[in-house]
Amino acid sequence: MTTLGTSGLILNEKLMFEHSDPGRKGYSLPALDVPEVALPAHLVRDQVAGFPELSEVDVVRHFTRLSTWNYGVDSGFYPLGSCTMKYNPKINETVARLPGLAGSHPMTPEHLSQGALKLMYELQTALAEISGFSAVTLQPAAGAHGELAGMLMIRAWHEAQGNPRTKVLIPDTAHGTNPASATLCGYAVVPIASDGVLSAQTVAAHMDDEVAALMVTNPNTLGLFEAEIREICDIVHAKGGLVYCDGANLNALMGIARPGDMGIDVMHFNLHKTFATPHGGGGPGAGPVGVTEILAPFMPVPVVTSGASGYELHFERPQSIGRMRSFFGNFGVLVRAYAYIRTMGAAGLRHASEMAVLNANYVRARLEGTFHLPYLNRSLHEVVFSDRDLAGGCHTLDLAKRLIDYGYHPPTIYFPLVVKGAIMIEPTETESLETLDEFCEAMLAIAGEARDNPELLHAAPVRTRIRRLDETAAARNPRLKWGG
Amino acid sequence: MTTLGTSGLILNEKLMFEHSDPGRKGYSLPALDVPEVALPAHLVRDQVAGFPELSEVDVVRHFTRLSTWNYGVDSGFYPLGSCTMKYNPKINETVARLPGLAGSHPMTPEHLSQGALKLMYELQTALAEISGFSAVTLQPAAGAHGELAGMLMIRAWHEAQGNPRTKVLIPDTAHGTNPASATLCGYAVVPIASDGVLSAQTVAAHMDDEVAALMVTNPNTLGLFEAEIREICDIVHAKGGLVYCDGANLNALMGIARPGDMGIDVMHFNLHKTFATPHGGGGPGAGPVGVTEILAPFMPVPVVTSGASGYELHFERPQSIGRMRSFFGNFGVLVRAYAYIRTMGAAGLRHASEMAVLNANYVRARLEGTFHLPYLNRSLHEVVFSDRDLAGGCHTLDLAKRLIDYGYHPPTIYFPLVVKGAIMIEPTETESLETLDEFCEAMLAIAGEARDNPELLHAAPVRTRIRRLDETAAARNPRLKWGG
Amino acid sequence: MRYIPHTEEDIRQMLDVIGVDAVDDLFTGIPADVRLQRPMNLAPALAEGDLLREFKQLARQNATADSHLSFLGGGAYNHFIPAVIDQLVSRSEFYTAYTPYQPEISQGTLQAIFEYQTLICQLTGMDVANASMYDGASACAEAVLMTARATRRKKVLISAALHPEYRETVATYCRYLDIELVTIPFDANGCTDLSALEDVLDKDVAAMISGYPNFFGVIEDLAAQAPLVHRCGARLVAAVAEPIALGLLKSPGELGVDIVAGEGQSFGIPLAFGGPYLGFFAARQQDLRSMPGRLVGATHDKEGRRGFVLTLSTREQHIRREKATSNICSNEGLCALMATIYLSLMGKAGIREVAVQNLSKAEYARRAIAALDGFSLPFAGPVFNEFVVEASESVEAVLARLEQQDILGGIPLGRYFEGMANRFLVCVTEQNSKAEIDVLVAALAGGGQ
Amino acid sequence: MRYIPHTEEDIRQMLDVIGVDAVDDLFTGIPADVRLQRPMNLAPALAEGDLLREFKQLARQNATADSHLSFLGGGAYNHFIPAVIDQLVSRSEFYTAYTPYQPEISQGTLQAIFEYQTLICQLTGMDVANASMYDGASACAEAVLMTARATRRKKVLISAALHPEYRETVATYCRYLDIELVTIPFDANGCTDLSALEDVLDKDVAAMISGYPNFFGVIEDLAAQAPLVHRCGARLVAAVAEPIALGLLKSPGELGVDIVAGEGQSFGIPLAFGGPYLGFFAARQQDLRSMPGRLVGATHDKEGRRGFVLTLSTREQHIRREKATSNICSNEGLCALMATIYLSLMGKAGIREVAVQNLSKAEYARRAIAALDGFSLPFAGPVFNEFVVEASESVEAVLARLEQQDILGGIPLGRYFEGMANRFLVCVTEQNSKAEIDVLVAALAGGGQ
Ligand SMILES: Cc1ncc(COP(=O)(O)O)c(C=O)c1O
Ligand SMILES: Cc1ncc(COP(=O)(O)O)c(C=O)c1O
Repeated sequence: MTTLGTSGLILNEKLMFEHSDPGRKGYSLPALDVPEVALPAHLVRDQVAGFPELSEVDVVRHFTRLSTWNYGVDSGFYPLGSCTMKYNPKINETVARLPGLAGSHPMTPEHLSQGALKLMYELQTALAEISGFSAVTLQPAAGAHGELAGMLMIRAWHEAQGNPRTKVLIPDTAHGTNPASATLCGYAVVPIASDGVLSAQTVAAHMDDEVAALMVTNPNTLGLFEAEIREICDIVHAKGGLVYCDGANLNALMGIARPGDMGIDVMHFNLHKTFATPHGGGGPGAGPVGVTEILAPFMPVPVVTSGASGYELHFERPQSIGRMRSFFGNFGVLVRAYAYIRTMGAAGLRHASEMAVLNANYVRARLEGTFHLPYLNRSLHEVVFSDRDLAGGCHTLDLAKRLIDYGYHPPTIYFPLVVKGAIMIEPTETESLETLDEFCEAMLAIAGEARDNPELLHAAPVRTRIRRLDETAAARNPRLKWGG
Repeated sequence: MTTLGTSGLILNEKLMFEHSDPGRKGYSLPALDVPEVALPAHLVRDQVAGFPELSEVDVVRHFTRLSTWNYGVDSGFYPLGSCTMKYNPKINETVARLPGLAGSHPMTPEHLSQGALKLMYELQTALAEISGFSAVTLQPAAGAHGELAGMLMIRAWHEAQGNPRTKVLIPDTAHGTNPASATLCGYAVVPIASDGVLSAQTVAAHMDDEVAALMVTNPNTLGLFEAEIREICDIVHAKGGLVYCDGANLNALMGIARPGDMGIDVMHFNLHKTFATPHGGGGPGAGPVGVTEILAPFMPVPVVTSGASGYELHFERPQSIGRMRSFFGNFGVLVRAYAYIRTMGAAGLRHASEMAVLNANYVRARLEGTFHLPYLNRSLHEVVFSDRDLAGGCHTLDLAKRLIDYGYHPPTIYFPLVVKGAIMIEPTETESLETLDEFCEAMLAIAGEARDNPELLHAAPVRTRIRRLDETAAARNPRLKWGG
Repeated sequence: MRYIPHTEEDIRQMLDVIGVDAVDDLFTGIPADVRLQRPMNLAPALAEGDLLREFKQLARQNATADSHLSFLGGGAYNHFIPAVIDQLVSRSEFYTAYTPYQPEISQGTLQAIFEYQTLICQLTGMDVANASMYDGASACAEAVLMTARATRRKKVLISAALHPEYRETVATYCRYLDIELVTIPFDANGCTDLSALEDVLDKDVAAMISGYPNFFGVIEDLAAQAPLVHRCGARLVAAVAEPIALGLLKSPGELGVDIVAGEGQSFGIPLAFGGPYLGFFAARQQDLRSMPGRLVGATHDKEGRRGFVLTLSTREQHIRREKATSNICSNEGLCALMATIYLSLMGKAGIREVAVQNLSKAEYARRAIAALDGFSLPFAGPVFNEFVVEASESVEAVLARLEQQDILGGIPLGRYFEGMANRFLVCVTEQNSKAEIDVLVAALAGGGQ
Repeated sequence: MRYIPHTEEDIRQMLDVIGVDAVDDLFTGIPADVRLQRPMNLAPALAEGDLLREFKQLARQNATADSHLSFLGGGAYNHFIPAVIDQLVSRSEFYTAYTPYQPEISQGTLQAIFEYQTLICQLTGMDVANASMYDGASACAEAVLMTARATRRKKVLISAALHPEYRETVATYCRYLDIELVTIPFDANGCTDLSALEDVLDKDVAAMISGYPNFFGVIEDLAAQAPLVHRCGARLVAAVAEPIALGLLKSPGELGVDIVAGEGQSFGIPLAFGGPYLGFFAARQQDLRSMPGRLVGATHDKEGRRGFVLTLSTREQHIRREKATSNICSNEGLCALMATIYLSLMGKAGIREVAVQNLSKAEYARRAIAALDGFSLPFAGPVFNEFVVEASESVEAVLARLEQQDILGGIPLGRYFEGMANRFLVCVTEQNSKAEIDVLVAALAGGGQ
């Protein structure tokens, strides 16, 4: 069998600064058509020391070559768990670049921005319907930003009730952003143990009237549905708390179940996950937040509303937590997500969730006999194995690096923390049976290599331009800039 | 020294047909909003047998992976002689895609196509000024198509004089398209020997009143200026012949000398060479033709003119050779070339030619001591070495393949035919001194390898995904389609 | 200049290595009397931003399907172009490379061409297809030349219903090659007149060239033409200007056609005021070695891995020079890639569905227009997505009225055919909604009253 | 559905392997009482062509610099974006990848971030820069939190001339963290009032936050602020909403600033109705371990080849959870790449030249407007490419009049500052030609008469 990964010609490339040649230019500006002005000398710097001097050709080749050292969803299978690396539709890139959308200044008067405002309004409405919440703000720039906005709203609500409370409960399966966001709202984090899924009993045991909120992820980071969610929400509510849901895993649920219908009070969406916007090598994303009616007054300003004279930005919201950022959100990302929703429709989104869950369960079924599966509940959109049964002294990291040689982006590794040596696989619905089969065969082959020839894993990757990098050296002696 | 070329992770990819899965779809169409109609059964085929069934994801990955097996100008140095592989400016790609240009239907009435017609008119005018001809047609789709158009005009002119004549003189340095084009006009080709450059004497010796034309290339394919061109033209004209110039090498001359001023009667431009339009993996190009006044009446129809009511397409030209193709030319290519000319201006184009010639002479100077240089005249935009001095039983082909391992696209090889084992290097002006130095060092290193370890050349390339291909087998047993 | 990397210092250093004092010294080989003694007279150089503004200005002066309802066809078709295509052909490894002379670093282009050749064969029902020609018209001309070569005959019959620009292009190519072109008239169906064809056919005929569909949108009866043509040992050439039709119509191969030359613009290539487009060219095995253009074949490397190369190049100009099967060198590579991507997206079901939509929408429009006072359908033959309309007044007046309502209503036929001053060609594709067609019909009706 | 490859047969086969009968059986873990019992109520799915038409329709309803002359700034700037940027960031290896967790197949992203960090340090005069924050406002808020962490103090001073949306964002972030925010007024120059600053500064102050240039376009005297701030052991934070200014103005580092937080939109990132933009964040070595966000560092592989990795991640949420220096995870990677490409194109000379053009054009406009009856300049301080204009009538009337002539004349300040109902902020960049500025001035004059 030929593997997907092989080796071929790749070009080396220096740092841009190492190419620089004094006097070379990569830009053009029209001649200045007004008198040139000078500022008082004490305000003026020298030319920017160290700045590169390159031609356009240099720049194009530089970044073209750099790009070939990367691996994206368009390169191949990218089962990075929790990140929903689904295919990013190309038409969405096209519409986001329409001059009337990409060229619209955020300070343009509202009556001259009706297209942009309408798009935002329609997207809010669609997200509310998908999630079962009453209101949605599009302002947060990413999931963690949405968490912060949501938790601030929870705190503001408690403040409005007269007692902000002091604690937030967070299960041990949670993503690191959850506790970090709670802290930013001045809350103490109380980690609670789950056994794969959270039991209502455990929540009840931790719940008291100092608990402002429970932060859950549903389905959780093990890919399991929090089956007691309704009961859990009731318990929290009964003690005057609210329930925050990390919506990173909404890709399992579209059209199937709505967090807003489960008793959850606030949830952020990751548009760059569930709604197919590109991950950009680490963003930009967008993290809209849906809330129940009681929390709507606390949403960040401005809010996009629809009125008699068209769509408007509404600023006068006295209970609002305020602004999370400048302007209105990562509009360019919102455009893509809206395009995705309009392309898929209700049935298409549901089908996407179904196929995402089918794919994860298929991978699980094919690998379960070989890789250790710590939690046996029915998986939804992702499945988490451990490296317990990997032979030859090989660990998850070795498996991951060996997968690179086979031509795959590795799964998320060592998360969630509750699984030792976690291997978190989220195939998403855009992968075909053919791709999954080839990937599973690679996984099985690697398990065999670990047994028969573990050095192949320890030495991996060997097909890449560079081999395993010394991360310890990087942290011990940080070199964070050129010449620095 | 680390070389530019190295090896890294590359992904394999099957033929699209081998991925196909019955029922899978990669398209979307709106629901049919009119009654569906059926044709009589005898007119209707079955579904297209063998056609692929792929998702959009499959298609995107397929062609993304295929692209990574290629090498373009944006990847690195591409000194393919005679092809002028200069940098293709990115803004030209942008303007060619403006909806008003890319979406314009060629049958749109002229008064509603004024932007397109104006662009063509201005481009004709600029090309005429650059080349020194009176009139320019933009219709031909490539250089060879321009040759055919030009030679047809020559023949039509002779016919109009009452005698078409029978022969065309073509020097041995000429590109294969020259004789092929002459043949298509019903002429017998008379190859004439040159000694690097064509001597007036030789031309005179061959010139008689059966000779319809001489086809020269200036600078010729050795990168040498035909210094006796004026005298040669006089000789041809004196005997009632005309002179065709293959303008593939115009990149040496912009702003420096104009073929129209040398006595040449017709010349084609290669916009995809001199005017920086992308080569597209083998086209599309564009091959406009410039002619002197006497030949203007013979240009293909339609001709773009500027009149009182705006720009017009002029069809009524009784002496015209007719149409070379449908519509008006490779307009999208013309847009890019015009953008290039407008960006460069007169001084910029001249500077381009100067730097192109400087670059070729620099490469020559650095390699001359090591590689055999068959013609010692001053080079213009390209330089042709031979493999005579390559040691270890290595030939030009081996050198070319070894350059691939070093990370370069090889030069043109085995052309022009007058140089045995020709190595034809055309750096173009968009390459930096740094790039040329690295390339020359690679060439010198390979010459050393040929001496010390020739197997490295014979085995090359070794860094590519696949190794040297069996071309003989391909030709002996042609497999020209999948399953076929 | 951002495209030219040389600094003053670089130039100095390079001149030193070369051993001359000044750049001008490099041009001493050019005699002074042929040198240009003045700066070229060209418009001043524009910065990138100004260039963009200027081109936007030019672009605004063209009507398109964004500004107008368009019913223009006639060899260039307004089909939907999936966004995927442009994003993939914009990968610089594709569009900044040239002809795949060095197969080891051109496998992307080569495999794509191999796939393209396969798709064209599947679609046309032919055995072999080349890597592309300039456009449909020139491909058709090359087909004519090939039939003359292959049969060693010098007479070629051309249907009068073939796209007139194809006919003119064929005439240009044949002009000095002593090939006689004979026009076969069309009948009341708008189809090539079979009895006229039969009358002219003899043992001197190299080929018969028919549009499929023809310029009037009519589906020619190739099945009837083929035996007549073959009886005389001639080749039947189908010229396909609208290949979307091949998703639905019997393939030329099934009907006995020998050579298919066509225009691939419909397959995801922008209208772009007429080019660059894509000439496709396919034939039977018998004509393989007479074919013009490049061919890609499968082979293997030293280690047995499959790979692709340019092959059978002894047919080509760079080897055979004056004896080559064609003078073509650069072809329409990137457009062939666009078509390959388009067809891979559409696939088996999509090419059929889009064809059915074109057929159905054109038929809807045709019936509605036929029902209008003052308009009639001169031809009775079955059509695909275009049809001829006859007006009771001058076509110019009709079309001018439509323009007032931002409708590009069709192509006047008077410029191509005598006696057709009152006729125009209407094209309807999947891009025209029912609502748009209704607007066209209402506009025609409104003026007719 | 073209994004989902599953055929019925595939699904069947997969269910068999899983061992369930139907897709629905995979959802048995979701209790029936939380399942949605109806189809979602969303607009019907659109085919690609219809989607494009719909979005073009939306796009047409927005005014842009293509349809209007625009003099809008205020934290988002209409600078020229070289075509190269979009074509390079459209390479799918960049935009369809995620955070470079696996360095061996993410070296493209990692090296680019390393270069970005370097460029930001060079531009700001700082020691370290992170891989990006969400935008200028949130970067500024993170800077405030960092100073509180680093100094263990709880009072932060904010210039009243800071961009009001930055101020509001800082307030949101500090809301429940017991950090006291004190506003420092501005003076007649439109600059932070130094004596007011001096009055408030004490040993409880963690930081002073100033715009550079500030919201009024005025170039703050950071050199004067720094010693005052440092005397109390506090940090001086410069918030840079228009970083093109740093091509010309003394770098914050030279002026004694400790932290620079800013908005990188000016560096080749589309206006896009306010996002996605680019928060940049740079600091002195002393604060390295308190920094929020990702950092890329250089290292080497087993064979000594240079490579890059995410480093010092013990500051981050995924390791430190509730003790992290920030909750940020996804940042604005692709926007940082755009800025990196922009700055590499502009380079040393270009960043200076574009800054000088902005300065000069704004000054030309400022003088011309100041000379008009009915308009005056309320602030005397030196400005970069924005300035405040005071009208003798209501700003709404002035701007509405300009809109009639397709001019977006500026941002009314009344909504941000009490007593500024008659003032507006005008921005002029290299994109505004002299002719355009003259049109603006004439339009203002015309209405004033
Ligand atoms: C479960 C979970 N929650 C939250 C986040 C944070 O989202 P973002 O990176 O968009 O801030 C992630 C991101 O990977 C996640 O996987
Ligand atoms: C010297 C010369 N003449 C003619 C041609 C033919 O030009 P085209 O490929 O554009 O038809 C070429 C192409 O490489 C050439 O190098």
